[in-house]
Amino acid sequence: MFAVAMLAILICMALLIARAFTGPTVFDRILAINSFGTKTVLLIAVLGFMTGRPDFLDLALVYALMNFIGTIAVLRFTRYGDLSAFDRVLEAEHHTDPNWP
Amino acid sequence: MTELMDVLLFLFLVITAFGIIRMRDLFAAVMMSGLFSLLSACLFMVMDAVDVAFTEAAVGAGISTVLMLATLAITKREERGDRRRVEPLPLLLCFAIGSLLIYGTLDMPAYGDPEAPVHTYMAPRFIEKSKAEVGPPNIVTSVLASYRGYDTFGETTVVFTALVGVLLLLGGRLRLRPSSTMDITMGVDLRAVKRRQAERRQAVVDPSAAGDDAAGDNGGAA
Amino acid sequence: MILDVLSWLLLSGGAVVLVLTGFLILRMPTFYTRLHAASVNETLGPALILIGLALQTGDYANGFEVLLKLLLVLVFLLLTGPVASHALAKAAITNLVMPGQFKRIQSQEQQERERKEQR
Amino acid sequence: MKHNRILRVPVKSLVPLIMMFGLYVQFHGDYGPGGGFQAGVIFAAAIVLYTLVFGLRRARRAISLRALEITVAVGVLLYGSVGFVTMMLGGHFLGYDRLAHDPLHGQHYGILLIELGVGITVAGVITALFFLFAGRGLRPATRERVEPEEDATLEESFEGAGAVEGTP
Repeated sequence: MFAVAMLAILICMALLIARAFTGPTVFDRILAINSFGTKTVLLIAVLGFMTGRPDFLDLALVYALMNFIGTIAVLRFTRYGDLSAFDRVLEAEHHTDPNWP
Repeated sequence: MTELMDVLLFLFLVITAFGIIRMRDLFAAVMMSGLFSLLSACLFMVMDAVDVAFTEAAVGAGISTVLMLATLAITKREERGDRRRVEPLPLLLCFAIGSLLIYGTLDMPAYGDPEAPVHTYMAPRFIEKSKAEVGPPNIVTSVLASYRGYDTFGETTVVFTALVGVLLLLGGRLRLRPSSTMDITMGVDLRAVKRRQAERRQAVVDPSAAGDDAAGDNGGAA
Repeated sequence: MILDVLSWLLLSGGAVVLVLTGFLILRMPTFYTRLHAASVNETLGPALILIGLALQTGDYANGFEVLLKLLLVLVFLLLTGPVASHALAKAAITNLVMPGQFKRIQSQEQQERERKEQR
Repeated sequence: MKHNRILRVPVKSLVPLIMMFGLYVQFHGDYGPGGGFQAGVIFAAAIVLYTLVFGLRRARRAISLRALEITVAVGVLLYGSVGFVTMMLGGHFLGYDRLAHDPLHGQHYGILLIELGVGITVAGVITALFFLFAGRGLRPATRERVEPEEDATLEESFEGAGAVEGTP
């Protein structure tokens, strides 16, 4: 029963890798890699149950977290070309705020 | 099922590696290396090396991608150089060393072989005695922190030294870099955009040129 | 027994969703349609599979802890997946223009420009 | 606060949870996977996430680079001083048996302390590295504020440029 889910996850991974390589735009690649991260989370969860030792779900949580951070960083980069250039936009937005540094 | 998983994950890994080599866009290569890292973390997980998988997931997939992106903002996004030219001498050297390495792996014990030197030298002692000598149920922690405490101290110092080096190179203060890093973003020439904006502003001030400018903008955009 | 059947149904349902949306991500023609498939892939598929796994935790000694962690992973995925999809769509809309949507974005830009000039 | 409200709200609630998860990994390393290094990375990842969404300047106001330098040094010193203390108590360098009456308890305290040292060092180093690398494009805080008029158009200039760029 877990084998079915595992097989589906592996097939989905293959399809996502194909999309990540053929992706015409940058955003297709980001989309594929973001989904791939979710698939690795699922793979770890299902793998734990397949081997009968579901003790390592901390790892799944770390994967989900790191995947999210990576996606946000990549999107910041594509949008502003720099990880800190976003600050200028924020600064312009807050130029009326006296507390803004 | 486990064999199928191993084969498929290794296949994905090899495909990703070749894809990264073939890629000219460095930004895409950074993202693909994130994918590579996720895949290798999965493989560590399948091999039951949980602590290694943890480290790989934490460092490789998230933080190293972020640091690479921060570096990429300082450099260019495209790889330079002509890649169709093949240098014969480096190629020969690579093939020679690669075949030597593969020849060397033939002498290595098979994966999971109980007679392998790794499993007969120190590991049984750690497994037997660590509970009585050190305590924690996770043997990796007891080896890392207690039996190999000097090594871990050295690693911590290495991490510390890395920061000292970066502080010396990049300086503690924020540098003044007006907009040169923005110019290479997404292939958008920001200077041209700014020039156009200035023209537009000029056109608002000077209504006689407004018609021409607006027409020019629309022509460029449509 | 009932839990087993339910869990089996959820797991196979999740598997079907994953494979179908995977094919859609590969085969859909434009970026936004792919994003549509991917957001289903990131929320519905994991939700079905993780709930299916959560129904199996009764067999283990530390079942409650595992159940708690599974639910934590599920909540985290359901929180971050849509946010990431939204950020992706927003970044795509500001940076890249699809064939059918070029006019709309351009008119928005013009509107904003006019608004600023009035100000 | 008109930018990225959808991103800000979940991230704002996630950051403390991630930090707590980092502490869990730090102190649960004896019993499960994890330890000082991983915990430090996760802790730093929370700060990186905050920086990505709320801007570098705001994060640097909360955590100054000077404080990070001190933190990193404190981590390494904590590790080293544990070894020094064990030597003072008559044992080997980093021989934790002497830290308590029972050798097992001593080992426990020793491992806890040095893992804490590793965690503090790694968290500080990664945060500082990110601040330094990401801050390369930023103007210095001491200079007068940039003209708001010019900056207000920056975002739109990106959008406009994107639209021009995307023309077939």
